[in-house]
Amino acid sequence: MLAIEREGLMENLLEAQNVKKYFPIYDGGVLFKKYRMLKAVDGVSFSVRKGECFGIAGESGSGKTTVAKLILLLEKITEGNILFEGKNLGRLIKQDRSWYRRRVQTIFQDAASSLDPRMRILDIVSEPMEVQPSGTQSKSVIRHRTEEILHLVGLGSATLKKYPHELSGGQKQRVAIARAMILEPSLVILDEPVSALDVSIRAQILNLLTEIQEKQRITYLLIAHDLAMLQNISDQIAVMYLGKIVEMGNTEEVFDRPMHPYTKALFEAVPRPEPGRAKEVPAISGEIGNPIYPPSGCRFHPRCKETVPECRENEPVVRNIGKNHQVACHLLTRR
Amino acid sequence: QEGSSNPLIIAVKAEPDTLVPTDTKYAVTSNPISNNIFERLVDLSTEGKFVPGIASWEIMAGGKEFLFTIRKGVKFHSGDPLTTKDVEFSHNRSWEKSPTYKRYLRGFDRIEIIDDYHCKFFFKAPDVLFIPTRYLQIVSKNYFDRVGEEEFLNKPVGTGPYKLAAWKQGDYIDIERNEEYWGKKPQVQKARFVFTKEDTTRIASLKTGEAGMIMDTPYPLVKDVENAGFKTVRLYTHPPCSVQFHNNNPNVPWYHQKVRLAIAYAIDKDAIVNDLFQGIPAGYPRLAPWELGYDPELKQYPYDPEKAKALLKEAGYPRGFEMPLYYFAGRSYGQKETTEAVALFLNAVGIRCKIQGIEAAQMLAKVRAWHNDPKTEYVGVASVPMAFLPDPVEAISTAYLSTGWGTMYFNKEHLDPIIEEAMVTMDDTKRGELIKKAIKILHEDVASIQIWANTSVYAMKQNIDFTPTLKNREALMLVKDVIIK
Amino acid sequence: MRRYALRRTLLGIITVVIVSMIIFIATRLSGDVAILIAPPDASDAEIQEIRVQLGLNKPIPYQYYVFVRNALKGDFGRSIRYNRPAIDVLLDRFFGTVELVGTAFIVSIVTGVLLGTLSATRRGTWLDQSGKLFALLGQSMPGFWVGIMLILVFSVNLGLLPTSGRDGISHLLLPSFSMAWYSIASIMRVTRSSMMDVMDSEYIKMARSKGNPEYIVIWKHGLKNALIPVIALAGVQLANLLGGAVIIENVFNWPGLGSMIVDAIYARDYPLVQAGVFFISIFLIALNLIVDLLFGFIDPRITYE
Amino acid sequence: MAEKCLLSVEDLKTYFYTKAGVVKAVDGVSFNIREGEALGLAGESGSGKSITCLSILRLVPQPAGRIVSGKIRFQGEDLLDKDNVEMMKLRGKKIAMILQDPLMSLNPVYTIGNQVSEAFKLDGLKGGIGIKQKVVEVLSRVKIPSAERRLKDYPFQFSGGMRQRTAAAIAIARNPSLLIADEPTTSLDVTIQDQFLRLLKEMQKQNHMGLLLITHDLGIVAESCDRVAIMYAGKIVEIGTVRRVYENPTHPYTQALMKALPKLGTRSKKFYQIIGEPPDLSDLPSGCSFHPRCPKQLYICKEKYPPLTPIEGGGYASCWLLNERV
Amino acid sequence: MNNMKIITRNPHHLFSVLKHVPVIPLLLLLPMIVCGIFGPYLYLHDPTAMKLSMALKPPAWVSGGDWSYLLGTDNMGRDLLSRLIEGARASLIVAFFGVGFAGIVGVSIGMIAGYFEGKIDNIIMRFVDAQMSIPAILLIILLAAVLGGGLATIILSITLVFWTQYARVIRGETLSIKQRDFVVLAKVTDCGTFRILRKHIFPNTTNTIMVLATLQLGRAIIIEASITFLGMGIQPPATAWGLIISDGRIYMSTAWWIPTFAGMAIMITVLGANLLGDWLRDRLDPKLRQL
Ligand SMILES: Nc1ncnc2c1ncn2[C@@H]1O[C@H](COP(=O)(O)OP(=O)(O)OP(=O)(O)O)[C@@H](O)[C@H]1O
Ligand SMILES: Nc1ncnc2c1ncn2[C@@H]1O[C@H](COP(=O)(O)OP(=O)(O)OP(=O)(O)O)[C@@H](O)[C@H]1O
Ligand SMILES: [Mg+2]
Ligand SMILES: [Mg+2]
Repeated sequence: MLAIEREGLMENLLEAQNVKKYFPIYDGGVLFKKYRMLKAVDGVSFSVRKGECFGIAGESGSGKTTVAKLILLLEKITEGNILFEGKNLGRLIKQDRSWYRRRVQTIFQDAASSLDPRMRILDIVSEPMEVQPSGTQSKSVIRHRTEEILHLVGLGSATLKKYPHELSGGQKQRVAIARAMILEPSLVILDEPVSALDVSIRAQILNLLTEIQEKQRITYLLIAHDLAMLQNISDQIAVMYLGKIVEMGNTEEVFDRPMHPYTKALFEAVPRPEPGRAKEVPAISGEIGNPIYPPSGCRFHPRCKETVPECRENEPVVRNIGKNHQVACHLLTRR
Repeated sequence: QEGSSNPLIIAVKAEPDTLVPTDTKYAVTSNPISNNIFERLVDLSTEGKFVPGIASWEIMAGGKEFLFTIRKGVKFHSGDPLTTKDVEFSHNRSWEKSPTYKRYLRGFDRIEIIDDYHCKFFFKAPDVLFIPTRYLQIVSKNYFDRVGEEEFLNKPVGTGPYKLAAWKQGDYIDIERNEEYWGKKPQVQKARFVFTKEDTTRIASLKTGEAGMIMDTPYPLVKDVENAGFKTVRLYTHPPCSVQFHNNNPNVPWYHQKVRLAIAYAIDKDAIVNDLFQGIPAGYPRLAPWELGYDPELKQYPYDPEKAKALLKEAGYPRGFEMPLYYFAGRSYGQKETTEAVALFLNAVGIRCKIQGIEAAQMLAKVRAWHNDPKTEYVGVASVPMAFLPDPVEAISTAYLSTGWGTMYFNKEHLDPIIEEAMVTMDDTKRGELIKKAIKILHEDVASIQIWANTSVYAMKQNIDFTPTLKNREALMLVKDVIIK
Repeated sequence: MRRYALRRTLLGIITVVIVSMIIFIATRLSGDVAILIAPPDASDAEIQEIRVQLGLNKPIPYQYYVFVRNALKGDFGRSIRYNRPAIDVLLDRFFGTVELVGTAFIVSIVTGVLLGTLSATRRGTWLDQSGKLFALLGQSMPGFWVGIMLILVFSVNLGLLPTSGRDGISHLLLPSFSMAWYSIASIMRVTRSSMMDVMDSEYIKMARSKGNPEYIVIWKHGLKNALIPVIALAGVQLANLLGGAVIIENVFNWPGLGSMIVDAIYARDYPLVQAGVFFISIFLIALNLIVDLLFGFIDPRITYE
Repeated sequence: MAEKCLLSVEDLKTYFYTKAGVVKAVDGVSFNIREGEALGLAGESGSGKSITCLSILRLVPQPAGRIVSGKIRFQGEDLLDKDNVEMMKLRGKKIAMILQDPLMSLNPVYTIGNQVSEAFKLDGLKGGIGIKQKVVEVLSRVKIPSAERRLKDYPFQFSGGMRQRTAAAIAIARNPSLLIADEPTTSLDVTIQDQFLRLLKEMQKQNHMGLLLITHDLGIVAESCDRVAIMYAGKIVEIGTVRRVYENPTHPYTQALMKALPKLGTRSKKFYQIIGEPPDLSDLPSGCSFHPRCPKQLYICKEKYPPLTPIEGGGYASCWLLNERV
Repeated sequence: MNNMKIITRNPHHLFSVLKHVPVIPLLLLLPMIVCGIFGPYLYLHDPTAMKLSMALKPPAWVSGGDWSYLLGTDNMGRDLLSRLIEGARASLIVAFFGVGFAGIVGVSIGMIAGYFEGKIDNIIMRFVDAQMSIPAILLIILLAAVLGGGLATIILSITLVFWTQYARVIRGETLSIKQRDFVVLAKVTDCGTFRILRKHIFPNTTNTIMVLATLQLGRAIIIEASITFLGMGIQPPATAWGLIISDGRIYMSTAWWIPTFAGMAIMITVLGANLLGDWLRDRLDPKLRQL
C-alpha cells in the first residue's frame, strides 16, 4: 500500500524488457540431434520497484520459475534485457556478477532440498558470507552475523550445530530465509515459499517474510499459485499464461476488476472456504497448452469462453487500462 | 582279449597346439598324443637303445653321412605308402617350421634321395646328435599334395599304430587303432585324451572313474591316489630342477665359487625331495645312471648348514647377503614350492632371498636381455634342459657352452673345448669320458645346484597295465604299450 | 522406439571400437611372442625374423589398421599357437562358453528373480531369511573354491555328478551352478529390494484398492516395475559370468573361450587373445544392446525422448 | 437425512510399530458416512488422514502397521472381521479409492487401456471388444478427449489432469458405493482442480456414492462436502456440517485454522498464526495433543484427553472448554 | 506432504549412523582387520618358518594334530594359522588400496562427467561402457600379463577395473544432486564450481561411496583370489588367501584344511564386508538398496 502512494518517488529496481527464454528440446536425429524450441518465456516485460512485493501468478508450466531463473542468472536469456539498478544483466562482467549475486537472493519452495543435508546450519547460513571475494571476514565475525540473522528468523543459537534433517519443515524454511537474508540483499525472489508447508506453519513464515521486508526494506518477487496469499501480500501482480503476461497491475486493482478472461477464470476456480457459495458454470475448460507448439494468436484462445475471430489470428498487445493496470486481450479493444 | 569298444580315457594336462609333428611349437604337449599317430625315423627300445622302426640306418664317413633304408610296405593312414619323398618332405617342413629342429641339425648340409627307399643325410661335421635326438618325424607328402595345407593340419595322418579319429577343440582327442599297422597290433582299440589342466580335477576324474588313466599326477597326491586304490607308475624324465646362477657379473657374491658352494651345502635337497615331494622325484646329482657319461662317484653336496656358514665367512660374507631368487611362474607343479623351500634354507644361513615369480613370456625376455649384460643379478630356480634328450651333449652344449642359450654359466677356458670336442666325437666311450669331464667341472665349480629331477607319475585303474620305460622319454604316452585286463 | 534402437546401436558400435583399441594395445604391451616361440638360443636376427613373419615389426597403429581391415572381413588373423585361423579356434570353443554361461545366466535370472520376489513379498518369514542367507553366502565365496568344493562333495565323495568335460546336462550342473551362485545372489538381492520399493509405491496401493488378487498385484503390477533395475544388473552379471567362466572352465575342464583366452595370454598368442576378448566383448555389447531395447519394452518412458 | 448409514468407523486405532517407537497414526477415530453423502477429512500433514482411509480398505502398510482396535462397519458388516479374499472382492467393487499423486498412482509400465480394463476383468468379463467399449465409455465419462485413440498410451503420455481423471475412471468403473479420495487434487493446478472436483461431485451424484474426501485445503471441503471432520494428531477434534464448522468453529484448533487461512478478497500483510509445530505421533504431548499450541489451554488440558462433546448446531468437538461450558 | 516420505528420504549422516554398531559384520571383519594390521604380533610361528618334517599336520583337534599348530600346517610345514593371519594383510591391502584408488579415480571422474555433462561426459561414459564390456577378470589377466604379477599389479588392475562402477554410480548421483535446490542456491550465492563439487556434491555422495566401497571390498578380495588362483596374481614369498588356496588346492583330499580354512577366511571376510555394506546402505540411504 505504501508503495502505491509513493509511486512517483520510487525507482525501478528491476526491469524486464521483452524477455524470452527458449529451451532446445531434443527432437530426433541419431547422429546429429535435431531440436525444437520450447518457449518457456516468450516476451515478458515488467518492472519491479524498490521495496515493493511483486507477485507472479499462473498455472504450472506458465514460465514463472523460468523468469526467476533468468533473473538469478541460472539460465541465459534468449532475447530481451533484464536491468537491475539500470545495469543490463546480459552484460555483467565478472566483478559485477558477484556484486549482483550479493544483491539478489532467492528462497525456493522445498526447504528440505534447498539445504545441503551434509552441512550444519551454521555453514549453510554463513556460506554466502564465506564465498565473498572482498576480504574474507574472520570466523568470529561470520559466526556472530549468523547468530544474529538466525535470531531474526526466530531460531536460537542451538540450531547452529544442527543438521537440516534435525529440523522441522518450518524451521528449515526459516533457515533458508536466514541464508537468503544474511548479505542484506536488495531483491529476494520467493518461488512458492510456503506451498510445501502445512497450513498452520504457512502463516508463521509469511509473517516472518513481511516482517523482514518491512525492517530491511527489501524488494520481493513472489511467485505463487495461491491467489489468496498473493492478494494479501503483493503490491503488484502479474498473471502469466504460457510464457506470457496476460494481465498485470496493482494487486487491488487486478483483483477487484480482473479484465482478462483467464484471470477471471483463475479467480473463479480457487476454492474458497465459504460454504454454500454458489459457483458458476465451470470456470475454465481444457488444460494449459504445450509450450513447444503454442496456440496461434492469443495463447489462451482454445480455453477461452469469449473468443472472437481475432483471437485465433493475432497476438493481443498489452494495453494500459487505468493508471496501473495492463491487459493483453482482444476483447478490450473491441469494447 | 581284444580291447573293449569303450575308449580308454587318458587325462592329460594340456591340449597340443597341433598334432603334426613337423609343425609343433610345444612338443611337450603334442608328443603324448602325436607319437601314437606319427613315427620317427629312429625308434627306441625299452632300454633306451636306438633301434630300427620304419627305417634302419647306417652311419658313414665318421658321422658325417647317414644312410636310411625305409621299411617297405609301411602305409600312412591315408593309404599313401611311405617313401623317401616323405622323409625329404618332412625334413624340409620341419626345417622351415621348427626353429628347434633347425638348431638340432646345426651341421646339416643336404639330403640326397637315392631311390624310394633309400636316402642319405649329409653333415658338414660329424653329428653325434642326429640319431639320438630322433627329432625327425615323418608326415606324408602325397597326402599334403592331395589335400592341401588346411586339411593336412586338421586331419593329420601318420604311419603310427593309431590314427586320429576326432579332435574336439579344448575337450578331447580320439584316436583309434590303425588296423593296417606294420608292426605289432596294439591291444587297445580306442583311446581318448582329455585335457584337464586343473590338477585337482584331473585326479578327481580318475577317482570318479571318468578317466582310466591320468598323466602328471602331482607328487603330493601320489600317495592319495594309491590309497584310493589306483595304480601308479613313474617315468624318470629329466629336466632337473636346479638353482642356477648368472656368473657374468663379478660384483655379486655368487660370482665366487665359495659362495655357490656354500649355497649348495645350505640346501637340504633330500628334505625337499622326501618331505616336500614325498620322495617321488629322483634326486640325481647330475646325470641319470643310464646316461652316457654317468659318474657313480659324483655325489650331491650334502646338507651342512654349518659348513655353508663357514664357507660364507671365508668368502667374506659372515653376515650373509641379499639375493634375488627368480622362478618361472606358471602352472607346472613344483617350481614354486622348490623356490620357497630353497629360500627358507638359504635364509637360515643368512642369505636373504627375494623371491620373484615371473611369468614365462616375461622371464624369457629378461633372460635374453641378461645374456650378455655384466650387471645382471640373477639367481633362479629353473629347469635347464639337462639330459632331457638321449645324449647329454645336447643339454650341456645348449646350457653351458658360452654361445649357448640365455646361459648363466660361462667357462670359456676349460669347459668350452671339452664340450666342443664331445660334439664331434662319434665314439660313445670317448664321448662318455668327455661328458664325465665336463660334468665334473660343472659340479666342482657349482655351476648349478641340482635339486630334483622331473618324474612323471601315471596313475591308472587297477585293470590297466602300462609301464613307462626309457622309450617313453619324449613320447611320454604310447597307447600301444597299454594292456587292459 | 526405432530411433532409440538406432541410437543405442550407434553407441554400441562406438563401444566396440574403443574395446578393440583397448584390447589391441594391451596385447601388444603384454610381451613379445617371438621370444616365447623362438628356441632359447635363437639369435636376435632369428627373433626379428619371427616378428616379421607375424607382422609384429610394423608400428602399432599400422598393425591396428591391418587388424581392423581384416576383422571387418571376418578375418582375425591366424592363431600363432594353433596355426589355424583364430576365428576357427574360437568358434570351436565359443559354443561351449555359450552353453555354460547361457545356462548359468538363465538359471541366475530365473532363480534370482523368483527367490527375490518371494523373499520380498514374504518379508521376515523363514523363506525370506534363508533366501537372504543363500544370497549372502553366494556373494562371499570365490567361484573357483565353490567349484573345487562341489567336485569334492558331489563327484568324489558322493559320486553323483561328473567332474569335468562337456557332455550333456550332468556335466553342466556343477560348473554352471558354481558360476551362477554369485549372480543368483546379486539378482536376488536386487530383485528383493527393488520389489520392496515397488510394493511400497502408490500404484501398488492403487492396484490393491482396485480389488486385484495378490498374485496379480505382485506378478503383474509389481514385478514388471521391479525388473527395471534387475535388467540393468543383468548386463553386469553377464559380464561377471563371462569373467567367471575364465576360471570355472579351468576348474571343470570345460572347453570354452575363457580357458582358451587364458592359455592364449600365457602363450602371447595375440591374434587369438584379440579375437577371443573381442568376441566376448561384442557378445556382451550385443546382449547389452538387447537389454537396452528390452528396457524400452518394459519401461515405455525410456524410448520416449 | 433419512439416508442409511453407509460406513461407520468406531474408535479406530491404527499404530505403526517402528524401531523408534509406536506411532499412533490413527488413535481412536470415529465417524460415519451416509449413502450419497460427502464427508471431508481435513487436517495437517501427518495427522493420520491417509492411514485412516487405508485402514478402511485394510491396506495399512505391512508389516509395521496394524489396526489395533475399533470397528469399521460397511453396509452393516464389520470389515475387520472379513478375511483377505472377502476384502479383495470388496475393494474396487464396493469401496474404491483415488490417491493423491496422479503420476504415481498409475502403473507406469502398463497402458491406460490395460489398467482401466483390469477393473472390468475383475468383474468376470473376458477380454475383447466388450471390455474395450466399456473402457472407452468410462474414460469418456471422466471427459478424456478421444478416449478410444488413447487407450494404447502410457500414463506418462497423459497430462496430470488426465491421469487423475483416469484414476477416477478406474475408481468409478464398477460403480462402488463408497469412494475414498485421498488428496486427489494436491498436485493439480487450480483450474484443473476445479474441473476435477466438479467431475467428482457429478459422479457422486450420478452413482449416489458416499464420498470420503481427504484434503488439507479447507476451501475444497467447503465446496465439495456436506460434512467435515478435522483431524489433529491421529484424532478427530471436531466434526459437523460444513456450514456449522466454518461459520461457527468450536475447537480452538479449528478456529485457528479458519483464521490462519489467507482469504481472497482481503488484504492484510499480517496473518493469524498458530504457534509451535505439529506434534510427533510417536511422542505425543500428554492430555490434549493440541494443548501446547492452544491459546486457550486449561490445566486439565495437560492431563486428560477431552471427550467428544456434542455441539449445538450439530456435530461434535473434543475440547475441555466445551465441557466446562456444559 | 507425506511425513513418512520425508523421513525415509532424509539421508542419514555418516557420523550419526556410525554411532550405532553393526555387531555381526564387525564380529566377522574385526578379527581379519586386526590380523591384517597386527599380524606380526599375533602369530605363534613365523609364517615363513618351514619345517619340512612337520609338513601337512592336521588341525589340532584331528588325530595326529598338534596343539601348537592350531589349524595344522601346510605342505612346507608352515603353521597354517600364522599364514592365514599373514595372508589377511595381502588380501586387505589389495582390497583397501584397490578399492580406495578406484574410488578416488572413479569418484572424481564420475563427478566431473555428471557435473559438466556434454562432451566430456559422453567421452568418459563411452570409455566406461567399453571397459565394462570386457569382463573384469579377463581385463585383469591381460593387465597382469602386461605388468607382471604381484601385489602392486593387482592393486593397479583392481583400480583400473573398479573405477568404472564408481564413475557410473557417482555420475548418476551427481546428475541428480546437481538438480537439487541447494546446489542451485550455491550457484546463486556465487560459489565457484570447485567449491560446489567439493562442498556440496562430494559430501552428498559419501554415503553412496561408502556403501559401494564396502560392497566392492568383498569383490576385490574375490577377484584377487581368483587371479592368484590362475597363477597371475600374488607370488610368494608374499602370502595371500588366494595363494594358499591356489597352492593348497591339490591337497583338497589329503590335507583338506589348507584350502578349506583359506576359503573360509575369504568367505568370512567377504561376508563381513558385504554385511557391513548392507548395513550401511540400509542405514544411510535405503534408496541405495539397488547397488
Ligand atoms: N531446463 C529446462 N529445459 C527444458 N524445458 C524447461 C526447462 N525448465 C523449464 N522448462 C519448461 O518451461 C516451461 C515453464 O517452466 P517453469 O518451471 O518456468 O514453469 P512454472 O510456471 O514455474 O511452473 P510451476 O508452477 O509448476 O513451478 C515448462 O513447460 C517447463 O517444462
Ligand atoms: N509405514 C509407516 N511406518 C511408520 N509410520 C508411518 C507409516 N506410514 C505413516 N506413518 C505415520 O503415520 C502418521 C499418519 O500418516 P498419514 O499418511 O495418515 O498422514 P496424512 O494425514 O495423510 O498426511 P498427509 O497430509 O501428509 O498425507 C504420520 O505421522 C506418519 O509418520
Ligand atoms: Mg515453478
Ligand atoms: Mg496422506
